[in-house]
Amino acid sequence: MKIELTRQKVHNEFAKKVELISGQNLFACYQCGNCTAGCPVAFAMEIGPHEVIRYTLLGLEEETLGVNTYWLCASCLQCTSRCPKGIDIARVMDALRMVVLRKKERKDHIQIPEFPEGFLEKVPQIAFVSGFRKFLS
Amino acid sequence: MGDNGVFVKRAMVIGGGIAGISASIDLGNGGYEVVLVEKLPSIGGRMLQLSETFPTLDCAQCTLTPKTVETGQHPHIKLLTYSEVEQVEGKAGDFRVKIRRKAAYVDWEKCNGCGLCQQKCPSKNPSEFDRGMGLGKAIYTLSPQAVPNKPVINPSNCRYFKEKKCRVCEKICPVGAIDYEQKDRFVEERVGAIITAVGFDLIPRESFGEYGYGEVPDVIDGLAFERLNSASGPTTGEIRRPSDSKIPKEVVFIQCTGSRDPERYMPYCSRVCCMYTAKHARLYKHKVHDGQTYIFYMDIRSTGKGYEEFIQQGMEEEGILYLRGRVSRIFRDGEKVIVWGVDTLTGKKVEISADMVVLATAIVPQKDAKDLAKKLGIKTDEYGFLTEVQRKLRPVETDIEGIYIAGCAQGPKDIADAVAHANAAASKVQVLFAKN
Amino acid sequence: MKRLGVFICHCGANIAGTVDVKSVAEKIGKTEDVAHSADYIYMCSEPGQQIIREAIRGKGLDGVVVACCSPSMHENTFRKAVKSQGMNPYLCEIANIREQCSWVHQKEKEEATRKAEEIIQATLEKVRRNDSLEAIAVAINRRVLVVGGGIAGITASLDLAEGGYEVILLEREPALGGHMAQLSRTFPDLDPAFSGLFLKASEVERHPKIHLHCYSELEDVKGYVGNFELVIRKKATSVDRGRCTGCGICIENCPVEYVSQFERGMGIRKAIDTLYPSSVPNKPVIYREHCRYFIDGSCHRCEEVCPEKAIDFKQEDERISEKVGAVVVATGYELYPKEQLGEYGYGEIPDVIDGLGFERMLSPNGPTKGKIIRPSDGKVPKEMVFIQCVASRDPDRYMPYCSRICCMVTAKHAKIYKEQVPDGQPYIFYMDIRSDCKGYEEFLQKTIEEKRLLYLRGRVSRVFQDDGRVRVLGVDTLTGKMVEVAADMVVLATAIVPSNGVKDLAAKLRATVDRHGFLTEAHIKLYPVESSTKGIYLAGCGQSPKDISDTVSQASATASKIQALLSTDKLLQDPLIAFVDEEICSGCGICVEICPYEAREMDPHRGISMVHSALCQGCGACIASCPNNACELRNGSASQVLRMVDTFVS
Amino acid sequence: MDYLYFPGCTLYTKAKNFDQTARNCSLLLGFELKELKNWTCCGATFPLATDNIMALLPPSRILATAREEGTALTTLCAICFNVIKRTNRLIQGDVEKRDKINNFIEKNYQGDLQVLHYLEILKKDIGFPQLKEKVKKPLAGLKAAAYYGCMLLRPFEEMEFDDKEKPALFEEFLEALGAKAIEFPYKIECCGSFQSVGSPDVATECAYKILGSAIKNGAEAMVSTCPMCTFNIDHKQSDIKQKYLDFNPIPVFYFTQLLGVAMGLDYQTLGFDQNAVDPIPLLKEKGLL
Repeated sequence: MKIELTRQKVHNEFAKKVELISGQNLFACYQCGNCTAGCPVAFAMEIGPHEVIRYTLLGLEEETLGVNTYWLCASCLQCTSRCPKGIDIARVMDALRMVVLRKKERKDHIQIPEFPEGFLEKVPQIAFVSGFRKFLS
Repeated sequence: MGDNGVFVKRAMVIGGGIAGISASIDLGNGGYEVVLVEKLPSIGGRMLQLSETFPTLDCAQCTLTPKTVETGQHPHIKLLTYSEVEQVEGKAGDFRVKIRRKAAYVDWEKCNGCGLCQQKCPSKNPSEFDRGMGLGKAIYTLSPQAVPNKPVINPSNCRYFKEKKCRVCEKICPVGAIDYEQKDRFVEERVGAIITAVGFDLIPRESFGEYGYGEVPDVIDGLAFERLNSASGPTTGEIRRPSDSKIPKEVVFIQCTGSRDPERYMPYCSRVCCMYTAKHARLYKHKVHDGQTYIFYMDIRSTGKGYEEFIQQGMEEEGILYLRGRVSRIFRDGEKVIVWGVDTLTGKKVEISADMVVLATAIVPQKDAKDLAKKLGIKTDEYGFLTEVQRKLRPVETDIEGIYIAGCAQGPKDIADAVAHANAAASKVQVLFAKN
Repeated sequence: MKRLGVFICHCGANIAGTVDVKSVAEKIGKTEDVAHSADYIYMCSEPGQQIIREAIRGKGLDGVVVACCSPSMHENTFRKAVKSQGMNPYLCEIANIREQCSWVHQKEKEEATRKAEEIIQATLEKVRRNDSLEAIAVAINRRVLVVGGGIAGITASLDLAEGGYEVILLEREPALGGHMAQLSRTFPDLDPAFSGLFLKASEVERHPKIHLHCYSELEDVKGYVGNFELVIRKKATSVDRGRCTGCGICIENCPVEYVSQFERGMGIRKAIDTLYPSSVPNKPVIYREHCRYFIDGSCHRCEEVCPEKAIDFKQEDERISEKVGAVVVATGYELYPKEQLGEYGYGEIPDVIDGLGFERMLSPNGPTKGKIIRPSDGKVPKEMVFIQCVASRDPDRYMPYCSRICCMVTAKHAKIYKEQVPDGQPYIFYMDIRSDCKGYEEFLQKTIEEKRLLYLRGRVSRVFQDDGRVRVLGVDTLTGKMVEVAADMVVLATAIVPSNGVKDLAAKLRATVDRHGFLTEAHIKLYPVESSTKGIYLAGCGQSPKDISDTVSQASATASKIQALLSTDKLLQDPLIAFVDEEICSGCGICVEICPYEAREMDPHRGISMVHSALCQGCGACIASCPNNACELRNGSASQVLRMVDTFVS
Repeated sequence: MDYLYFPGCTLYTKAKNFDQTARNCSLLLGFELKELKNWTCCGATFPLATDNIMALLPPSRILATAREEGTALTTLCAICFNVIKRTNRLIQGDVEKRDKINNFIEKNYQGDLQVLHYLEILKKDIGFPQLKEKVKKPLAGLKAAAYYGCMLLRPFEEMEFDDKEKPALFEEFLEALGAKAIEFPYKIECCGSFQSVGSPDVATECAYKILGSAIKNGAEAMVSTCPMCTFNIDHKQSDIKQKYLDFNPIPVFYFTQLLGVAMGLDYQTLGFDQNAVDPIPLLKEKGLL
């Protein structure tokens, strides 16, 4: 519930990595919440996209990576098209996925063996190719 | 210098809104002759369209009418309404300005403003003055107490001009003032200084795709709400929604529509919307006690005298719900208008099925501001606001001696600042005349 | 018997919505001396006035009652209309049937209609006994007093002087500039504040038409618009300003040093010193409370070293009297004292300074020559906290209003800080960012993005010293997290309050102030620069907090109003003033003391009280106090009033 | 005029009917879809991470090989169109990445290939009025809701396909076929895309909102241009039915299937067997089969 801020915390590694991978300047975000307002899957998210950006900016790595927000993002770019400050929030969500997937533990977000019966035959390859790119390390 | 090198101590004010009026009255009281050029048929500008003004909620008509009447009757002020500046030549002390007096198709000398033609005119079209909230006649004056109280015919709405039928106004006019053959006339005025107070416009709500491109009838802009709320407006002050004129019980107000949006619309803040939206919400609550108002905002900007207290009073006493966040989308769903917003303070996505939505759209310069500036030879910024020579210490002067700017033509500001700004311009003119 | 006309206004639905105007007009029309009775939707509009003008010409009326809104709205509109037909304007009276009838009785329509009729009948009673009066022409003095030598006073004085009027500029401090002289750079373009100010101030110093009185205050004011009599107290500077060349030798040699208020407690001044380095005028002043000569007579150093022999310890305060036609009040502002802010350390934490303190630190001629250091140990602060809305927007503890400029000042401070200390981190605790003027929002967003300023939306509850650092307990409402910063330095954006002494200055000028001490304007929207007292004009932060460009606009606006006022040689005043019935007056003199405008005088030869027609404002105090009713108000005599009352009660 | 054509892997298998109907309709409309000689999968998502050059290689290879065979390449699937067009834009704009890609795939592609969607050909080259004349069986009375999804429209500056808030191309196409195009607000919202692999129930929710909104506005059928969206809003209707009992499914067509019906293609080529919700009863009811 409480955080201590120092300039190292503000210029933390986590935020820098996310900014590098996504190519976005998180300081430009003035927390207007337009992205959360327009996100079609926000209803299922523990915290909204604008809060994820805020948490990242403040260097709260565990809390940011602990939520399902960036795993639920379907890269539909509705947020990016409406951001008044021109931040590409979809890229930030992708960057967060990359941060987790590129970690040493190489932990995948989905386990293929756990797919239900007949799932592989039913679902088109597009879903697998894009899904595996987004969820497998 | 005039013909014989004399410095012409006569001023021209372009734009008859509250800024133009204030500057003209000051110059008139200072003993100088003023030519006030106004594009619309009568003076008063945007303030004419307002119902009440913040923060005192006194009615705009009552505070404006004494000023317009004073301007109309002022011995030193010559009114050239329904006219536009065509061409400007010369320099300080000797500007020759060519003015186009648009054809009103009514002979203003004969007309005594009895208003019969306006009653009898059969044509009904959405009136631009009422922002489409009500229907206006083809022959019209902007308001019953217009100054000058002379009607004009709008050819694009008039049945005679469109289908060569009707001519009711000509038949009914007791003094035979209607003249369909009237052409634009050109006059030239010789003046020593010019104050440009051409005011502002609003970004049309049709430019917002995410809010329905202006096709959702119950999504209106701030000025339209003013017309709904105005006693002399189309609904005589009752808040009724345009689609089915029912009284809305859930009204959503959205701030920063098109403002503070560098990526897609205007990057600047339009400065007055926080205040007039709070005013709208309070006036709505005064009229619809069981209604609920929501205001989506990012930062509330109430910096003038008594403004912050006005906002806090609105929140506390009238139960206006301020939600900090932008609205991403508005669409119509049967009777209701669905609003997808957010409250960033709770981080929750907020969906409201409202009856009516009022957009506080961005203030932009008048469409013809840029080429008027070209005619005068003064600079504008990329949006078309006139550029002052020094932001801090010389806010009303331009880099051409003798040409000054006043009011929202320089940048969005409220009535109090526009009046002070206009008076400052009048002071510079009086100084210029006194020195020569 | 007079031929009277009655004109009733619908005022759209405001009156006609409640009062049955047609029936009232008809009933009034039957009164025998009412020759004409009419109604119209907007009597104040052009066609409305046309009806009145034609009725006067057509029916030869010699008295008019207009039943409409409050007289303060359109009384002189209708009096002008009546005058244009040759009728004496004071034979036209207003019956207020809107504010005093239709608006307050919206639910009782019949009674409201009857009451409207009675109000009109009462006003007719008054008009029947009104006499024709002529406005009083008063000579005008074409000089102007400007109180306050900040950017507002400077701008107003320059405009007026350039417009050809003599200006008397009073400044309480020894030099011009006000708070702008303390600033380093101005937002949003970050040009140096001092250069622009220095240019204007020297223009004022050199201008032939501006009589500059520094280190002086306004002691007393009498009179009315067009004819104010002032007494100015020029405090003794103990330096002969004529001889002094501003060489500064005395300052170097003066042994006494004390903490300077101008430097916000971070710099020192000598007992003899100028307000700030290269001040305008560049003449020093001896501060007697610090000077050893005045304390115990133990030092003459400045007198000894002064090459021009300009030091004059014997100099006394001087009083000058002046006559002016108008007064501009440009008294500026002060910051809410940080010593009264308990939660921010009562001003005892050295590293917690206020906005102007930081400005002094950033100024090249400031105590640290522009270098940002911690006042406690001189180190460069790396953790820098800025707190907005300190004592502003805080209705029940401090000031309820917003001080308007602190958001931009803080953004400017954070930007300059980041330029000077690239590896430092500024945190800005805010509630709403208010960057609404031209170019401000763009400046702010660009600064935040480029300088990577961390804006934390939330207030700071407490600041306290904690092992050499300043612990800041704040919150970020956007993540809902409590936020704690161990800051090296804290800058408070404290509230703007009126400068001290404004309340009694306003009392002298009979101008009104609001409960915070800001001067009240006549109308917030339409007359923002005029005070409710005629002839007094307001400019700058004395009226309400505003930034430099708005202050300059307002200052020029006052200049415009005054140039218009003084352009005519005669000033017309309402003749509705008191007069004395010389047979009854016993010369007791009660009215002389009671008159708030000093408009009554005893005629020594005849022993009767007299009225100064120009001074009297018709307030009626003398009439009420006169023991034998010798005093009456023109067109407002007791008999008229009693007759009006009768129409209501009978 | 013939067009280089990139079918994409799904159009070879699970969306065969989409590919078949397109090829045959083109012939009837007087142009031919010349399939690219050797092509690989387009990568199915445009890499959003700026340092992910690897993911750019498949679409770049397609662009380079297509450029060797012609000046314009057309696709049917919205996702292939998005990935290839955005990669093309990136190569045009970013010289440094272009050189890196070129030296990796050993090609010298300069970004000068035109990437078109099949609908753009129908509108710009054929023209909807001409298309209207060529229609043999107008789909009179068929209330169809056009579903754009995300990849065709966004990001707006790069795709430049149609208006990002209120696109109209699809509706014009349906009107040209004589059908009644149904406007519904969710036509630009996301179908859940690859979440059907990550969090299937969230994708179901998204699909339900889209279908619900279309039905509420009077739609009898949906039209899509992307196998991913079609899977989510067609095949998932059975899951939706289980969760929302009062939901009654509606058929989902590829736009080329409707074109085929209008052009009188035979039943076999229309490939309705691959549609999850059987469209035949509706078509029969409208007298189109």
